[in-house]
Amino acid sequence: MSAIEMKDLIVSYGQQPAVKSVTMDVPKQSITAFIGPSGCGKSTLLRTINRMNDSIADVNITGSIRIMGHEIYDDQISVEMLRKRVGMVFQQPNPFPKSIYDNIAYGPRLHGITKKAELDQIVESSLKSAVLWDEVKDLLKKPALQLSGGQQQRLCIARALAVNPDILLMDESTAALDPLSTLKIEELVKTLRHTYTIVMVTHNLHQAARVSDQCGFFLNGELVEYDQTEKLFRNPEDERTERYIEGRFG
Amino acid sequence: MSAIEMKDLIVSYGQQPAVKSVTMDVPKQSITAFIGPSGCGKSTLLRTINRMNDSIADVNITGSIRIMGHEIYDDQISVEMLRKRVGMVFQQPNPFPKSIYDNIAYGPRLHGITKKAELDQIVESSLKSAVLWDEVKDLLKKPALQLSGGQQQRLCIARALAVNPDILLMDESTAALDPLSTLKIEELVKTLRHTYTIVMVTHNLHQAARVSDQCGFFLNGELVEYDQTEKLFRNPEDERTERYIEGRFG
Amino acid sequence: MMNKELSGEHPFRSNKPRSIEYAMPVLLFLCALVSIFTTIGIVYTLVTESVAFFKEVNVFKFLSGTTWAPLIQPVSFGVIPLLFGTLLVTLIACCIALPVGLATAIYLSEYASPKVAKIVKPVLEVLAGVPTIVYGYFALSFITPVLQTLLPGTSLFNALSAGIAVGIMIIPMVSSLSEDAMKAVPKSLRHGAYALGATRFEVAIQVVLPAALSGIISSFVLAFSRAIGETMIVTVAAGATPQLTASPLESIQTMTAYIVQVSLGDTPHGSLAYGSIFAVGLTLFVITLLLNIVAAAVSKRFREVY
Amino acid sequence: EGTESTESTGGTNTNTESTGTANTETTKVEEPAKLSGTIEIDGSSTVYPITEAVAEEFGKENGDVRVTVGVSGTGGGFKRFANGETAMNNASRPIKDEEAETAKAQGVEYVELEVAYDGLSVLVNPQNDWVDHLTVEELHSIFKPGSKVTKWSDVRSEWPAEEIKIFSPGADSGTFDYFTETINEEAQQSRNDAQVTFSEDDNTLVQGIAGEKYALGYFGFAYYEENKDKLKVVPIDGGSGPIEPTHETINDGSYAPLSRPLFVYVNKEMLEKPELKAFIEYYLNNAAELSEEVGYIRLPEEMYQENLAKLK
Amino acid sequence: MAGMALQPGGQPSKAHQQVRGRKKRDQWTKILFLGATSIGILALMVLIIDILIDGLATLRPELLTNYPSRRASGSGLKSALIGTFYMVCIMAPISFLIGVGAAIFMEEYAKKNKLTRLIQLNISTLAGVPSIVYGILGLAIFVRGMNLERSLLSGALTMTLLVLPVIIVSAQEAIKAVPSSRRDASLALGATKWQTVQRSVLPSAFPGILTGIILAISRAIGETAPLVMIGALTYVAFLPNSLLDQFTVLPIQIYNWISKPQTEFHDLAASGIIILLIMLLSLNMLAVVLRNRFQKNL
Ligand SMILES: Nc1ncnc2c1ncn2[C@@H]1O[C@H](COP(=O)(O)OP(=O)(O)OP(=O)(O)O)[C@@H](O)[C@H]1O
Ligand SMILES: Nc1ncnc2c1ncn2[C@@H]1O[C@H](COP(=O)(O)OP(=O)(O)OP(=O)(O)O)[C@@H](O)[C@H]1O
Ligand SMILES: [Mg+2]
Ligand SMILES: [Mg+2]
Ligand SMILES: O=P([O-])([O-])[O-]
Repeated sequence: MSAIEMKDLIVSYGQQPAVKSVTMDVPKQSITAFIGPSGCGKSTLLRTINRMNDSIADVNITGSIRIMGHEIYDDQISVEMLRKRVGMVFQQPNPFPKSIYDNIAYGPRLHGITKKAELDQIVESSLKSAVLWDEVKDLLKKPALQLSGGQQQRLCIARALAVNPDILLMDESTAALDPLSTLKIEELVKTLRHTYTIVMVTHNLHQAARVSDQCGFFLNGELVEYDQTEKLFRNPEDERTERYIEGRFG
Repeated sequence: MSAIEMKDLIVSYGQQPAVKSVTMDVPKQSITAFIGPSGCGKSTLLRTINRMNDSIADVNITGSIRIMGHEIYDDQISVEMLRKRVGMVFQQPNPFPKSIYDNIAYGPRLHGITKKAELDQIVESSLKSAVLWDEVKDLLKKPALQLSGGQQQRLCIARALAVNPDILLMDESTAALDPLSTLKIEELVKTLRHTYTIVMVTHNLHQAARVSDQCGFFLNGELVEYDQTEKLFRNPEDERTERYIEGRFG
Repeated sequence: MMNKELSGEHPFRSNKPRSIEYAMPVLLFLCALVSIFTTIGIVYTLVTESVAFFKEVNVFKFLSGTTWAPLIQPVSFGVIPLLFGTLLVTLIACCIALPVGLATAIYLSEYASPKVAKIVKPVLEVLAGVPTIVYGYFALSFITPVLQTLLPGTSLFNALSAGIAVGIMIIPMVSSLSEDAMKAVPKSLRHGAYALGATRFEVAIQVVLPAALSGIISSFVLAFSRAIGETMIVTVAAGATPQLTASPLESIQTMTAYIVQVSLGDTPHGSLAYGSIFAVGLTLFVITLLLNIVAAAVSKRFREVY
Repeated sequence: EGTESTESTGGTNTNTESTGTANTETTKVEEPAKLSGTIEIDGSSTVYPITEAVAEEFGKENGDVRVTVGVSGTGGGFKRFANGETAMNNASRPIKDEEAETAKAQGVEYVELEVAYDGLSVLVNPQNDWVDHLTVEELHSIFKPGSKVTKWSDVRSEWPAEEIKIFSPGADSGTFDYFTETINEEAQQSRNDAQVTFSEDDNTLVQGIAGEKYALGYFGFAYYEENKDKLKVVPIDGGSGPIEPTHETINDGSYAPLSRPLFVYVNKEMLEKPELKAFIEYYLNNAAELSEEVGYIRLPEEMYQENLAKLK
Repeated sequence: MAGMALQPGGQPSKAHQQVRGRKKRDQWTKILFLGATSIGILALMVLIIDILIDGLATLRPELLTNYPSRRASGSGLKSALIGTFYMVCIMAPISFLIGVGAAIFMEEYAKKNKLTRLIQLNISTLAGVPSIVYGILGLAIFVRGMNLERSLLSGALTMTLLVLPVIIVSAQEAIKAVPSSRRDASLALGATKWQTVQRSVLPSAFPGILTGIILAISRAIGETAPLVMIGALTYVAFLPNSLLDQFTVLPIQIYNWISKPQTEFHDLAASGIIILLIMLLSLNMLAVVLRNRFQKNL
């Protein structure tokens, strides 16, 4: 069973379709990248996976999207449970204006964990997974907003890991960072692949090429091509993919 | 005579130096790129060239910076005249909430041009130089904010050109744009090189490599290496430059 | 092209003198000074007029006395009953406006669709624009009779009715300003919490509220000082009986109502009773001043940088 | 001339047109020139409605004369009057010595003119079927400072043992002044406890007494007249038997001691100005009619004549 | 991972129960918040209906064209309406100039030092000072000190001081909301500081500033207490034709009617309130329209 299976998925804002009949399977424990020009629907599709689109008034979704075999746009589904299992990291680092510790503990607390020892343990292991522990282990009470941009983004990743998700969605999570921080996050993501299923949106074709196992190229809401990353970049089948990749590499 | 000559230029915020003893000459009618990791002082140096740093309270500048042979941090200098000659385009497109026409005419009007015919002519020629004329020539009364991001940025370039500057400073002016718009701007910049001296800051090494004639690599406020772009990317002299370029190209 | 202006004069030197650049800051500064002069004017007026009053009435007795009867023989100038009446009405008003206003703000900013919020917010703001005199008669002719049926024994004039009316009036101050503060909390923070599986309530209470706390406190303070300073509602609906009473169902008098009473009444100017309105006004002013200073400190302490 | 005009107004009662005609004549004969200027009046809220009515009627004939009538209270008004700021002051009591002295010091000379009567009415709730009248002594026992009367039965033992709810005009009103002076011998001597509700607004006193079975209160006759159906008036025995306040009993002085004269004070020096002189004459010629119209009681006719004579 | 049960089928797990509890709380609080919101709206509706019931019958066009009279049937608001209008006409430009000037100074020119912090604290304090205190100030300064008497000018100046902090604060907010990138754009084109303020900052902030002014005006229109203090509770049956003439305004005339003994006047007062409310509602609506336009521009 794939981690995520989409079938004829159409997502529209009002009458305007932003994602047009996408069918794709995302395998477990791997990194999948979505690429494509701005406005092609990458973010929309990503937000559909953990139903972050729900809060937008007139969004319409048809088709099927199954996670671990379960239809997620089912009335019976608890969105909160879904999001606990499908974590998300955003473009801009968005730590809460609380301490580092409270940022990480926020999710576990939501989901009913209150014991100090247990929380301590979660905070430590999440920060370690996000390769941030060594930098902040003595500053856990420090406001998260005092960290640098790159550190904040890793904190947000740690925060997402703290609720123990199966899938991690990342929407251009390095776009706001400098190259060195970007590199760090890329390395982190590569190590996370062994435990999590990761879906990332990126503008940066180099990044997609460097990091992902498989890659989907979107254009105007359509999934033009979806293949092993090697294959897609070396030898794209669709002419539009080829042109996009070349235009970008200059 | 070079367009810009800096000598032992030090720029500090309070006690904290952001640019450390930079000496460099920027030749006329060419594109010069500043690259380097975030926080290395690229923007600071760029803003020093048209004295946009003046409004920051505790900025300290020592050393010499001459434009067209004139010391610009001289008491006798009129900042307004300086900025008229040294235009600037920013990271985020920042059109005024006025019509396209009024955006372009803003600068000429500041400097005392009020005749309709003259303004019309300036608007047209600036928009043409910025390769935007064909797209907007029938919409000059339209609010500039209704243009797309890429168009807005070209509008900002046209606006800067309208006051007829000698030098154009661009601080990551494509960072907020999608790849296709970025490409358009890069092409525009290449055509502008024949008439203007262009200094651009960019995060995107590909862009620097594609577009610039000479390139300066900054690290922690120091100008590590400054050379022909070809040379700098192919065969950097400094080890740090090499590492940065390689890390980035991955 | 490059050489176009280099021939003669210095290219960066402007020959137009720009006196307006020097004149404007000065002019604008004078505008800003008007507010300082206003304060000086208020303090000067209140203090000089009060000094005459305090020559005859001991300041300590004024501040600690529990009988306020400046117009009824034997006269007595103990400001406590007026203070008490003011605080009672303010407290009742805040008990209504703070929770209702804050809950409204949460609803508008976190639950309501933008369309609904766009309509509801200005509608609520009308409440703050209704002339206070209208509220006064609304309290007297509508709220009080309702209270009298619900709570037999309610006096015609009572602190509760006036307090409720004041409370209604200041609801939009709390709701609008708090909503602004909550709206200013970046969406990304909310998304962060939603993505962790938080419900809307949890996002509102745990993420948005703390981040907007400084703005919310400011709105509370503004509402509170409005309630303290409210005049016409209490003049009309709370009565003119300065007394220390445990029951909000009885008639009281507030500081502001007293000032209006005297300025509309029969007291000869220059008399001791007339001077007392300045002493009361000064007390009122000092209270709002202290309130603002405390609030500035508190809200600074809670200011989140995000 | 003046008498004639009063008579003609009186004859046709409140017919404005007739009043108008009568006065156009007056103006024609006395002042061929068109009057203009400003007349500033201030003072008592009690007298205000009469002066307002006069100003309104006068204004119809003399559109260029700008009359303003403020409400600063008798005392507030006298302060300005004594400084020579106003031409005329409405007063619900005679000028006090201090005020007179200030006026003298400022060189302001004035004429005092009585314009109408106000009867302070004592009222209870219509459901009150026990009170047939109250004596001045009984009122004193109820209203005196530190009064021990808490229940109706404390006044007369056969009355119900229910707490009296007292409604009194605010301590800053001329009505309160007059009532306390008359009933408690000294102005502003009054009981002041939780049983008394004070209000500056007589309408709210009406509401209070109308809504409370065991209420007792007092206020100006005009407010009683307008709310006769909601209130029950109490005849007062001032020594010569219980008398109910009516136009007749107040006018002939038999409703005592709770009826009081209302005054206007006029700055003598300013009387030189023709517009003020015309206004005051108009006032005295029409006060009888207009004061009744706004709820007060006219003076005996000869008193207006005496007042007119004072102006000469 | 295989056991990821998103649907509550079969045995509900502990985690599911926990989530269900939280959801229920979410539902309840939503109702609570909605309830709170409706309290305000309900109160407004009751207030308006209450007034309409009393005042609709006597709401006639003559109300706008007649001067006040001792007879309810012929009494009107002409002098009060015009007085209010004149007062606003004097107050609005003065407070606009001073208020916006002060806001520009604070936001664009003031250096961050003790004096400006003091001015800022002072402005926010003044915004909370009771209006009756402004009445006392107006009485002492304008009526007595400057010998302006109870004139239109005294009233308008008193109101100016009263609304000034409101205007300054809202203008400051509007100016603050102008993205600094617009200032940069203008400066980079060679504009001077004042040119930038005048041509770039102010046009962007203008709708916000105007909203503040309109709300301040609507506050001034409804204020009674400070005018009572300066002695504007007056019968005025003419239109002021100079700044130093006496005047009356709507709420004062309403207050006057309410305190009359005759019940017809009380209904008339309700009609006056309806007119006042219509004015305020139109002003508020105007402010809303401007605010929406403003937000679109940012
Ligand atoms: N909330 C919304 N309401 C209406 N339309 C929207 C909304 N969000 C996005 N869209 C539209 O849907 C389309 C897809 O947007 P989306 O954000 O998914 O693109 P994207 O590929 O992520 O672009 P980018 O690379 O710029 O982030 C765009 O045309 C966008 O304008
Ligand atoms: N206004 C300021 N006050 C104080 N320090 C500043 C200010 N602006 C920048 N700095 C500091 O000066 C240094 C250089 O900043 P600068 O913005 O020039 O870097 P940059 O190379 O442009 O970085 P980036 O690529 O992120 O834009 C940084 O350490 C920064 O924190
Ligand atoms: Mg996106
Ligand atoms: Mg930079
Ligand atoms: O206003 P009065 O003096 O008559 O109470």
